[in-house]
Amino acid sequence: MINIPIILIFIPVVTSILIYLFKWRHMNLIAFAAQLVMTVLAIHYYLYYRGAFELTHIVLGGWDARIGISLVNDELSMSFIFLTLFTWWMVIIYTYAFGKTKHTFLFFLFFLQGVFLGLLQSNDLFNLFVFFELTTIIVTILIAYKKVGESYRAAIYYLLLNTSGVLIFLLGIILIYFNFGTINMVEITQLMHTVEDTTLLRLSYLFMMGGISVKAALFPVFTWLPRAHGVAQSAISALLSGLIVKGGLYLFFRLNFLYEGAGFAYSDFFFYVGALTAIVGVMFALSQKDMKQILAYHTVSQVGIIMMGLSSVDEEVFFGGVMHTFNHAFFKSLLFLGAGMIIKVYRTRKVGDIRGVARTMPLVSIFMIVGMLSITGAPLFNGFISKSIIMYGFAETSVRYWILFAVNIGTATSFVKMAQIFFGPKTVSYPMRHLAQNTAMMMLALGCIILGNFYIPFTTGFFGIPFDTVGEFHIGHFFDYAVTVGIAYMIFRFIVAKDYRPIRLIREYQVSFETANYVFIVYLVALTTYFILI
Amino acid sequence: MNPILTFLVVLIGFYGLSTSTNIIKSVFSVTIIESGVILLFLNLGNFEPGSIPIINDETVMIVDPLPQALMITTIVIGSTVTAMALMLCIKVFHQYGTVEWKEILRREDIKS
Amino acid sequence: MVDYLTELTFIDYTGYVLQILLIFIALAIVLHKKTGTIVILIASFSLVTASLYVLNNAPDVAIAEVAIGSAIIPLIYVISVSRQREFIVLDKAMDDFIITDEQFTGIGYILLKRFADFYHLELNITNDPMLGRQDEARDQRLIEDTNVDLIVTKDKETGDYILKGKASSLLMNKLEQMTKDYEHVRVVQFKDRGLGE
Amino acid sequence: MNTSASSSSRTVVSVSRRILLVAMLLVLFGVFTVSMLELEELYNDYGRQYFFENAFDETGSRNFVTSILLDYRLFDSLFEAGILLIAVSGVIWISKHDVEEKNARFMIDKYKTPDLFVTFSRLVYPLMLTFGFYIVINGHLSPGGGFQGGAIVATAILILYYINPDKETNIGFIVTVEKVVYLLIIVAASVSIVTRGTFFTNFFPVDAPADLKAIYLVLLNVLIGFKVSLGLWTIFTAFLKEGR
Repeated sequence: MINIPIILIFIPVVTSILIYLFKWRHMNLIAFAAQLVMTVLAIHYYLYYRGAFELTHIVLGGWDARIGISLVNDELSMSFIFLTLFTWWMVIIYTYAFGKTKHTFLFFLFFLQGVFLGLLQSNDLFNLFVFFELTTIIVTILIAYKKVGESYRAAIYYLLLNTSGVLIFLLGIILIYFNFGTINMVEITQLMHTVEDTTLLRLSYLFMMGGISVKAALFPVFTWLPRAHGVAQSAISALLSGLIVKGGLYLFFRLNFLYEGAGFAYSDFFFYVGALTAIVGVMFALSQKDMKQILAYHTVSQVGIIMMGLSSVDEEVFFGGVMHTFNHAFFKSLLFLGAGMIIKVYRTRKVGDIRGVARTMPLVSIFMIVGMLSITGAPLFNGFISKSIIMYGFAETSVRYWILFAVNIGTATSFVKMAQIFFGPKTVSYPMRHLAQNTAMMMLALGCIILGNFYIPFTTGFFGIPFDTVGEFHIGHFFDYAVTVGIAYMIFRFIVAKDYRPIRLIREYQVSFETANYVFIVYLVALTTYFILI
Repeated sequence: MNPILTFLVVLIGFYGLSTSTNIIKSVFSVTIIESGVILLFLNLGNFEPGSIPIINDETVMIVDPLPQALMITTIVIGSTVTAMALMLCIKVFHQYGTVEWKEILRREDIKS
Repeated sequence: MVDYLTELTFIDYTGYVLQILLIFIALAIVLHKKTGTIVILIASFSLVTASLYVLNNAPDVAIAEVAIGSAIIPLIYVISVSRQREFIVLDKAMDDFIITDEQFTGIGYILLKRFADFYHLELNITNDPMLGRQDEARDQRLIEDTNVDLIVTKDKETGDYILKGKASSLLMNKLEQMTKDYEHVRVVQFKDRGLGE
Repeated sequence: MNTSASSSSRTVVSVSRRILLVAMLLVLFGVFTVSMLELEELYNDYGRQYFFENAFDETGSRNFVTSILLDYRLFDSLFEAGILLIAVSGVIWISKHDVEEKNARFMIDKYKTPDLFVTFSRLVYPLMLTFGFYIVINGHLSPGGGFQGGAIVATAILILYYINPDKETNIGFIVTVEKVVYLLIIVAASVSIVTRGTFFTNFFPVDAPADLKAIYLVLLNVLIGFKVSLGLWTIFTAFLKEGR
């Protein structure tokens, strides 16, 4: 019973190796069986320990907690575990036909699941580093899986930039270790307030935050994300955008819990970083023409919105940010999977060349519309709930409110642009034989709608806050949404569609690798200036 | 064996990373950063006097063994990262005919 | 200050000297332009770090560094650097275009040699008797999937020699400019296979 | 005229960029130096004291690095071996292609290793293998262990390629063995759930004599050494055969 977290980590690892060793035709059924077992175990564990999560601190090997490696779970990590399991369900259902023959693909995919589950539960800083680096390497392989020139380039860019980020994270661990004599996070949290002179702690904090920012694709160092997510297969893009990026955000708040006692965590600095991320992401998304690039840049902007929530001291806003990570996982996976289907049928990725999707692929277009309504924050869909929670937390007239409002309008504009693909006559034929893909997308679409309407059991179960004031059915919300879409349409019609020179310049602007690293150092110095010198 | 001097090595690695125009030099720089971080950890583990962490009957005090164990892990991780990066680098060369970051960007722009 | 200096042991001095050496090697690696030299430097960098690990009372880490960092990693570097100077040509024409009288004296060889010397590449010519078929689709797959940079074939009707390569490669562009003056040589560039979904 | 002006302005930009970069790195350096001065007061050696007092009694290894790698933090080591496993499969996946070119001959590869070098390698090769095995097996008594010894054994195998460049290696078989060995490592590490009720530690009880515990340490070191040497062997074989 107490060892379920370890079993959860090792089931996918062992399964993946078995899949690799025995290349039978129906080997992917084992993947489904393993996934089922894991889901059952996770639910069992959650029900058993609900309300008593202080019991879940297990030290492997039974050693002194300050010496051995330990795993720990709380409501937040459990909720992320369920999200992980769900996302992997969707991906393996979506790639059912593909996975039948591609055993290497399933091997990497399943190993990644074990590693990610470990990342969520680990309570040891160095262990986090190992899992971090392992995710980086597996994701690199998955990005380069198609073995086309662009995918190689995106993969090496991703690998090197993230490795330098992770090494900076390791520097932070070093300083922490010599400060406390341990790297167990629970122990450090208790010891944190005893430190009087905090310069060294601040230094370790900023090193860790710098490393995590690369992983989480925050403003100046997000440049790896659009390429990597645009180039990968759609199922992989869905996984990366929906979940793996959230690994960095998850660690962001885990580490802020860690440093809470020292008194400088949850800083306004990260609110502004988040705001910049959101605005820049939307600007780039507006200028793009490639469908998957648009979606990838929206991941950047949504990460910014999540960050605006997570950096808040206010509990409601914070949990709004956490909830937005969930909702984003649902609708962004849905959009990427749908985009993959459309691109496969139309054989082009340019939004301008795709027309008549509603006639050609009615089912897929319904799912895509659900995803678009969610991401733009339409009432009754899940994006609306979390965005409203974050928005209500900010005072109605403050700058923060208007930043979020502007980002929302930008998002809406970009999806008005993308909605063009539905109109027009039927141009290509489409055989209706994609049961597995449609099932996965239908589950995600249902998830969007269910989380948008009946979210209260979910929020009370995991966060302990019902948020029942937000979702009250109110005609004003529809009015607000209509106004947003109206403004968005005007912007699209009169600015974006004209494709002015600045927009073209933004689209053609490419950040080369050395500039990305340069910017990373600028970011580190900015962090230093904020946290130490001032 | 001064941690401050070692940190300089890390910074030199970052200088290389943000000025190198070619993929293979970026990989070199990552290797330098990694070695610097490892050496820094060991420097700090050796901060207070002690002997090597292999005891016999006369051992009075040892240096901290934990950093050493962690750094062996880091060396293995770093070598795998290098291997992956170099393999990708060979592939990129045969695709684009060059390993300069900027040239590769330009080739992609022409293509699209 | 003087007291501090006299307190230092021999090992401490060695450590400082090695550290300063390490900084210089690192600077040399970062500032140097030639990758071939850097590989040698990185091996010595790794050896110096290994000796510093020993001085830091960490023999285990030093063994790991010597075995991995200064034997296997430099070897991989050497291989990948040498692969980056290589221009792989698959000769399918199999006539005197490249090889005349068992020697590299054909006109095509001279052209390619000039090209390779100009870009500091090393020419690596291979041929395969089993691949006599002149199949366009197969050539494209070869170019896409393998590391072959150039395939030389012969057009049976006109007698032209066709050089086939990747459109995305910078070298193919240069080669095309270079072969403009030759009459019986054409360059064909295959477009990349698209990214797909 | 115009072009020279623009190129000179570009050099000015790039030089000022570098100066700014150096300045920023110096800021980081200064901050680090200042905060390092604090470390002397803060330095906490709880871990060091703990290991010195308990590590030999608890794990039976005289080499504390081994006792940490194979006992206290075995979970890390498992994933450290896992990262190698992934890298091996990844490198092979990236380098392999479906097109069969078995008869292709490369003119440039037909060089010959100097005879002196071959003779020398023949002498060194068994010595290195022995040294590698020694390091693996004595990992709990002297410096070394599975990872280091495995790497040395892999280097010894690498010398074989110099002796005989045309040596054929069946990569698929090696990778399969490697995966099986990794499974064995996981199994050996988790036997302790039966004997001691907790995952990833020695399967002999804590109060067992050190010689008995050494069986577990040697077993795990040998398995890890085997796995690491196979993994590194595959990686450089993939590099040597890349595109061939």
